[in-house]
Amino acid sequence: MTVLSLRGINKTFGAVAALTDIELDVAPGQVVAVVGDNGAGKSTLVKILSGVHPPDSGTITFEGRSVEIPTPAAAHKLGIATVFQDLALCENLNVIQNLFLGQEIRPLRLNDVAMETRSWELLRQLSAKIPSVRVPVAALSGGQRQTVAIARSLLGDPKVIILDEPTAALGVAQTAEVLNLVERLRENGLGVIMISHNMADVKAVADTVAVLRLGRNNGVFDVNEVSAEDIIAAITGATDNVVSRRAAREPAARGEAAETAQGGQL
Amino acid sequence: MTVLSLRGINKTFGAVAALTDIELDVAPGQVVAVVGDNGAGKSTLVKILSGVHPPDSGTITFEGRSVEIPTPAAAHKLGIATVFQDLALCENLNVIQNLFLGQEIRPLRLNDVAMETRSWELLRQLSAKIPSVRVPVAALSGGQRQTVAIARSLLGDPKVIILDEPTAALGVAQTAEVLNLVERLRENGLGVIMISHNMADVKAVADTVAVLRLGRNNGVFDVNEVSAEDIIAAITGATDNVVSRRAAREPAARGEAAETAQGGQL
Amino acid sequence: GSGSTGGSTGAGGAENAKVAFLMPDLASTRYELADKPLFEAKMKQLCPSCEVIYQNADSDAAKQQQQANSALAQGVKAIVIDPVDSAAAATIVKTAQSQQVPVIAYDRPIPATPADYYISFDNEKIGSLIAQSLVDHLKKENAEGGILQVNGSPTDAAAGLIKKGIHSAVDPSGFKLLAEYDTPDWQPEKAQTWVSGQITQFKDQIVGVVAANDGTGGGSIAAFKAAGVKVPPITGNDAEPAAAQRIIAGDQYNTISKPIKIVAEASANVAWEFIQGKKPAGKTTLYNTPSELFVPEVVTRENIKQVLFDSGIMKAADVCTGEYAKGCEELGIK
Amino acid sequence: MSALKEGAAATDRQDERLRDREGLRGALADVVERARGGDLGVIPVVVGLVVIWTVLQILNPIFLSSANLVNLTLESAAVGIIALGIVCVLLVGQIDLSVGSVSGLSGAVLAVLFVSEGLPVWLAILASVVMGAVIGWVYGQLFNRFGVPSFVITLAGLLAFLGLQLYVLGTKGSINLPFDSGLVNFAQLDFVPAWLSYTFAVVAAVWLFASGFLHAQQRRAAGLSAKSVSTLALRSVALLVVLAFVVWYLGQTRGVGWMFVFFVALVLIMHYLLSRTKWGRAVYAVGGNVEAARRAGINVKAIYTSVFVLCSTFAAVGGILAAARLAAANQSSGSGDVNLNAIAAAVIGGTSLFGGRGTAFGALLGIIVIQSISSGLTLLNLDSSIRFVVTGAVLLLAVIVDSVSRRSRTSHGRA
Amino acid sequence: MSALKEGAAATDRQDERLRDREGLRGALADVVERARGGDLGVIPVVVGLVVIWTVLQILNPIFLSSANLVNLTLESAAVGIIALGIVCVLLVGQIDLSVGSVSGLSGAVLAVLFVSEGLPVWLAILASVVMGAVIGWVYGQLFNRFGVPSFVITLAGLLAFLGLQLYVLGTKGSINLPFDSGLVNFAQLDFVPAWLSYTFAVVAAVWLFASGFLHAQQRRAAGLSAKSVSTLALRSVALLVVLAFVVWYLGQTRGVGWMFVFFVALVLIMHYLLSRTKWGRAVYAVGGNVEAARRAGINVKAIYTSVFVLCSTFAAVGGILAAARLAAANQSSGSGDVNLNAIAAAVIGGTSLFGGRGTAFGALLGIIVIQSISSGLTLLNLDSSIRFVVTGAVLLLAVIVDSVSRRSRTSHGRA
Ligand SMILES: Nc1ncnc2c1ncn2[C@@H]1O[C@H](COP(=O)(O)OP(=O)(O)OP(=O)(O)O)[C@@H](O)[C@H]1O
Ligand SMILES: Nc1ncnc2c1ncn2[C@@H]1O[C@H](COP(=O)(O)OP(=O)(O)OP(=O)(O)O)[C@@H](O)[C@H]1O
Ligand SMILES: [Mg+2]
Ligand SMILES: [Mg+2]
Repeated sequence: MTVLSLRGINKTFGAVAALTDIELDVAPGQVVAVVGDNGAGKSTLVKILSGVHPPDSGTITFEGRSVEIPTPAAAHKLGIATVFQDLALCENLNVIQNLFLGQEIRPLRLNDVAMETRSWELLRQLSAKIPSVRVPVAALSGGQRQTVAIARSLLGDPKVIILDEPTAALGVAQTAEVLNLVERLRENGLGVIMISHNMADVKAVADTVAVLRLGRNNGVFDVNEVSAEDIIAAITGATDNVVSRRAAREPAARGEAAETAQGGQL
Repeated sequence: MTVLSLRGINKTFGAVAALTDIELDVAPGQVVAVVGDNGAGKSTLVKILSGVHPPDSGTITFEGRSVEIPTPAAAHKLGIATVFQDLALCENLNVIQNLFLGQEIRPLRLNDVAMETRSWELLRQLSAKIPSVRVPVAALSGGQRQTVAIARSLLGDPKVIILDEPTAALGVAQTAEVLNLVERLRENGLGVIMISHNMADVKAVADTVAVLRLGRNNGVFDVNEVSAEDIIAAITGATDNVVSRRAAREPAARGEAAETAQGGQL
Repeated sequence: GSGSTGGSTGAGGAENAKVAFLMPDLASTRYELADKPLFEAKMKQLCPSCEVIYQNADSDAAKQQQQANSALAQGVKAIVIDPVDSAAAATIVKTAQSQQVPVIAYDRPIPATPADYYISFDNEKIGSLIAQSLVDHLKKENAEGGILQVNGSPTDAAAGLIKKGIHSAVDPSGFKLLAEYDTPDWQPEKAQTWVSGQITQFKDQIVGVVAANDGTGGGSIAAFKAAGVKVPPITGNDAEPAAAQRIIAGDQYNTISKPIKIVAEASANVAWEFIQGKKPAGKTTLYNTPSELFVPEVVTRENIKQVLFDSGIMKAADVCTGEYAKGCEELGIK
Repeated sequence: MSALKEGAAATDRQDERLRDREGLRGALADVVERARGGDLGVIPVVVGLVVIWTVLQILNPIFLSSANLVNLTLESAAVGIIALGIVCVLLVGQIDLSVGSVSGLSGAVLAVLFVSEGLPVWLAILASVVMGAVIGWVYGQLFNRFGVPSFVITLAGLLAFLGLQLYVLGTKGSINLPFDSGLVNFAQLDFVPAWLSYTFAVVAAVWLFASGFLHAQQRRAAGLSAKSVSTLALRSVALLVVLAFVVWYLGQTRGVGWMFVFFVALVLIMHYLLSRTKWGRAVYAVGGNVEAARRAGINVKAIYTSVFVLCSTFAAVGGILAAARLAAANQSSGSGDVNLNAIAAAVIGGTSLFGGRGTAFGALLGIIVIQSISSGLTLLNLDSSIRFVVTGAVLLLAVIVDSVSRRSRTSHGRA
Repeated sequence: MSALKEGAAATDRQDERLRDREGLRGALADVVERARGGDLGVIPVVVGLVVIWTVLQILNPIFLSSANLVNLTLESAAVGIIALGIVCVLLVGQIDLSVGSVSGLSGAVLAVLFVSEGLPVWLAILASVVMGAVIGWVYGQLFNRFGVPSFVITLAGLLAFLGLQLYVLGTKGSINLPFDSGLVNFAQLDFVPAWLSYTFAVVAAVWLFASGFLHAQQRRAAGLSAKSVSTLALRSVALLVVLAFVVWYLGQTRGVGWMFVFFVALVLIMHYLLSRTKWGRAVYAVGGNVEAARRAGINVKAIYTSVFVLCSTFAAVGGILAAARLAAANQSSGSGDVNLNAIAAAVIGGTSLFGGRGTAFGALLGIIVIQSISSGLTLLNLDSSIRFVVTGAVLLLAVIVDSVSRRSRTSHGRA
């Protein structure tokens, strides 16, 4: 059974067809990686699932029921939590305020102490290196912000978590923590959609890989039955691509890269 | 001889000491990778070099002369081009306008045609997947924006190029192109400072690796004489860290990651 | 109670006394140009050591209240006030009288709470005078058609009185009132725009325009000039130098000259008496207040020389400049 | 009392890049550091205010007299309350140009219902306030439905409600409110008895200490750093001294007006709502980044509507008080510079026109700056032309002092 | 003629997700698509204008008469020029509240120098304009040096220059400009001869075609897609028809006033500066993201200064024309709603108050909307209370039409 499934999703922006006829299925306890080139439409898909944009057409089924997700609030209500690629933080608010935005503890007399305690817990869990949680998010580094955005999605009690390039700005330790986290989420039976450009991360934690290319489905693979080269070929649309050429041209670099892989980040 | 060298750079934000006593040297034709955990102060360093923030103290030597870089315009004039982590694009302007911002062709009667032609050239060179260059940058995907920011730094005739996590949002093909680009820049004798969390990229293109930790220098390594584990140990401050633990815990993932490395992205 | 004025101010406090002179707005230039200097001069003459606190409320009743309060905080011995809002000024009277400071209503009455004295010419009367003068002129010329009426600001109480006066003369005159307009903030530009519109609408039916002051009158004239049609007789009010020039040049039909000197000096006299602890008696009683009323005089091309120049209100040198010199010569103004 | 292990740093103090700041000395060092960093809250406005007061006092020694300051407090209330509403709309990055007209209309409606129609005063007040709320609700609907910029909506409102005000007042033009009515008394003559004023001051200081102490205790129990008892005590003693001095000095003449107390109470309530409730958080979030707020599941439209309603309601309340203070409603009530003064008070008090930054106290301080200038120049007996020039210059001076002390903000990287 | 290989798509048309849009049909489809996407430029304002005109014409058939439209054009010029300056400051995300005062002061200075001092008119004009520029420069310095919000700087300016205006007019209060002076003639009675108006229309159309054609040719030579000749021809024929009709219709009475031509010429110049020069790019960049602009090496302070100078200069020019049109300078020139009208014109013309979005043409359209409402209601002979209400309602209506047609913008993801 799937917790979330999409059929025939279309979305155009002006003259650009960003998504054409997209299908996607996510089961509980499954990690689906969505990969694709820049501008392939991954984030657009995420935005449709989290109620930011309505799709032009297509159906979304959530826990067996066909649903509409007109607003982000509707997505929250269904139990879909999202980490957006652009993070969607309020720069004028501090870390605690951003973490609990929309889900404050004790709405009529905010419980600062409880919120601060919980913030530190979450951030520590993600190995965040944030000196103070009382500074506005505008003063944080890129990776610190991303950590805040990820921590935020863990509040509440979501059924599906969508991570749009969650580790793009993260350091090696934080990336490892996020991958651990994804695995814990899977163990807890949540559906996870993870978008990433990093094949190593994808292969490390995903169960299925869905490839988008120029706004269309370009294959869904079981992660154990596909090599990184095949995925890259599906992404770029050719087995002879700049990645493979670069790999061929630099056997030394290749060897080292392979060695580094054991470092875990890739 | 160095083209750029820093001594004793300090910078505090309020109660946080973001940089303490930083040293760094870049020679022409050399690629220096600056690595460090989230919030280690890498971007702060970049901002100091590109005139965004003045340092609290310390000296900057450029081509043998001691210089001050009070404004970004001064950095441009010296020949320092920067790709910022937050990209610093104007969302209301379109791709061409952003690319040529501040260095338009024919200031009193803009030469649209020349600028558009040159834009397409640059973008093609970076394998960008941008359907139209006449849409505002607000309508681009994260990776598309990053490509625009990188393309912009190639205009003009810089002597030093600083790339702050240039491949964070890029697809596999675009990342490979950027790595190729960095190699070409080195061949042309430019000094390159590249910030990255991706050890594979670092090992693939860098000559030297400078590690920052909590705002302090934590070692400068020749890239051929150091392993990814050592770098990660320097970044996290411990050889036993979440990355190594994760690597140890998942031998399967490790093997696969190593294999994937040949795909080039990592 | 208004009876409380005398006692507390002995003759000893009369020197170095302060008196407040509170004027309502800047829409008309007269307060700053005429009333204030004349009042100050007379006061200086009566009591060289006294100080006049002048304030202009810029058409804001609340600001006038603030000004009165601050005058009281400075310990004035009398307040001369031209209320922005005759009704709202009751508060000022009450506050002042509760601190034993007498209030002299200047130019406009304060009906709700009797002040201690009232000196004025009457705005309603002004409206009816300028309108009547125009109507008489039109009848004499056997003009046929209608009249436009340009009133003052819709948020200005004085403008309301003038409007009422104008109606009292225009309505029974037999000339059709083609249209009327409350000019926001007394702005000449607004008057010009409106009159321009009416010119396209009524074309040559317009035989005269009653404008409530010289500024709006000037705007109306500019509208006719700009439309390239003949300028009909247009009224004004306040006798500004610019209006005098237009009358001399034949562009404006009339304006009205208020005997500001007389009124200002009379009020200075009254204030001085109050300061000395006396209680001056009025010539008449209006609104339960001892009062003194003066009659303004309509100025047209016929009598401008004698009313404005021979009396010394204006100097030929200021008015008969450039293109107006010829007109002055014709009228014998030197 | 503390769950903190001896020697271990509090949870929020463990990053080694943080300089140590404990106890009273730490708190002081913190203030100095924040001053250097340009993060001063309302301190710069206070500095600006002190400068203006000094200048004006030198120019006319009556300025700081008790009688004049009592006037100042009373004159601040009506426009100050309107500015409080403006702070709310500015916080979400919108504007309301119609507060002047709405206040004028509200005064007119009050006068007509109360005086001409003879309704009980509470009913007339209620009707005016409800009318204000309805106007705000309409603004909210127009804004949310059609996406018309609030500048234009409220510009249309400015005109329309000015027209309605004239219409409601009709041929009368001006309506007096009876002097002996409770409302007029409240705005003109009701002063807090001295003993009660001092009680207020003591209660405020005790409350500040008690709440701070409880909060600090909770934080320590949760293993977080907290203000030391001495810091807290110092703070509330300072408050007590300031308040007691103010009460004593104003008490030299008439004392503290109930209307001013009402205004301050509203400021405190708004401060609570903005800083300690979910709604307030949402307001700041919408002003900072409306798309982020929407994605966080906040009902952005409801927030906009609530803020417009609040603003118009405050405008109506301000209009009622203005009418009460003048004991009359007339055609020019609310026109003139009410709009500009209210917006300027908010901006001078540190509220950003771009949204997301500002406090309720800003409205209080801002209006006091503006009324001080206006009252100070009133005392100076200047020609109108000079008065305008000087007003402009002094205003600029006040804000330059403010901005210069905020200045380091950008050079310290906080744009 | 074209470097494009047969069959190959133009460089900018190669992405397979782009729908094909070539030739005339393609251009039309493009417009429809952009309309659906909410990216309409000034079309919504034009629609709003048409709606208002229809309503007003129904209410009073004189409204669209040639004579009234001639008035409309002349009345638009002065405030329209001021609005043009406001567009510039709004584009960088700032505001200028003092344009009214500056225009009043400039009129006063002109009148004093020209009439009272007897200087030649060109010198008096020059002095006023230079004064405007200096004021803007001072604003720029205050803004750049001290970082005071432009709202407050220009509020101070509003007061100070109002005072100066009163001071300059001094004892006179009101100064007549001679009706037979060239300046007053220019503003009141000088109309373009019919033959010259038609020549203008033809030149404009030919120029539109020629420049479009050359540009298209260059693009084709560079391998980029370009508008087809038929599209270009259609566009310039349409322009010709519209212009010729306007000229003909206004020519039924007095024709096209030189003052209006002057205004339109300024709009065209500003359009060129904003859209085709490096400076214009910098203005939009600063308005869109000042930090990004700074990092791109743009001299942000110089841009702010230039924009404030432009705005005050335009305000001074507008003030001169307003004085010329009234043939007098007086104390209330520039007060009242000049500020609000100028800002509203810019906003209605699609300029964002938050910076980075807007065009010079917006000022033209916006002021025509505002003057249409004011002129249309002027003809209706309403009570002033009703007039205010109706003005507000019509203004709202115009802008709702505008906003609704822009509406789809957000739902299509362009915030
Ligand atoms: N709001 C928008 N308006 C117009 N076009 C848009 C908008 N959002 C996205 N697009 C276009 O849709 C396409 C898909 O964008 P999307 O952000 O989904 O890409 P992505 O797969 O997330 O890319 P990346 O890996 O770079 O993040 C892009 O070509 C982009 O230009
Ligand atoms: N403008 C600012 N105001 C206050 N503190 C700041 C500011 N900018 C950065 N900091 C602080 O300085 C420290 C270093 O930030 P910086 O952006 O240099 O990190 P970084 O090494 O680039 O991290 P990342 O890998 O996450 O991009 C962080 O703790 C951050 O909170
Ligand atoms: Mg994306
Ligand atoms: Mg960084």
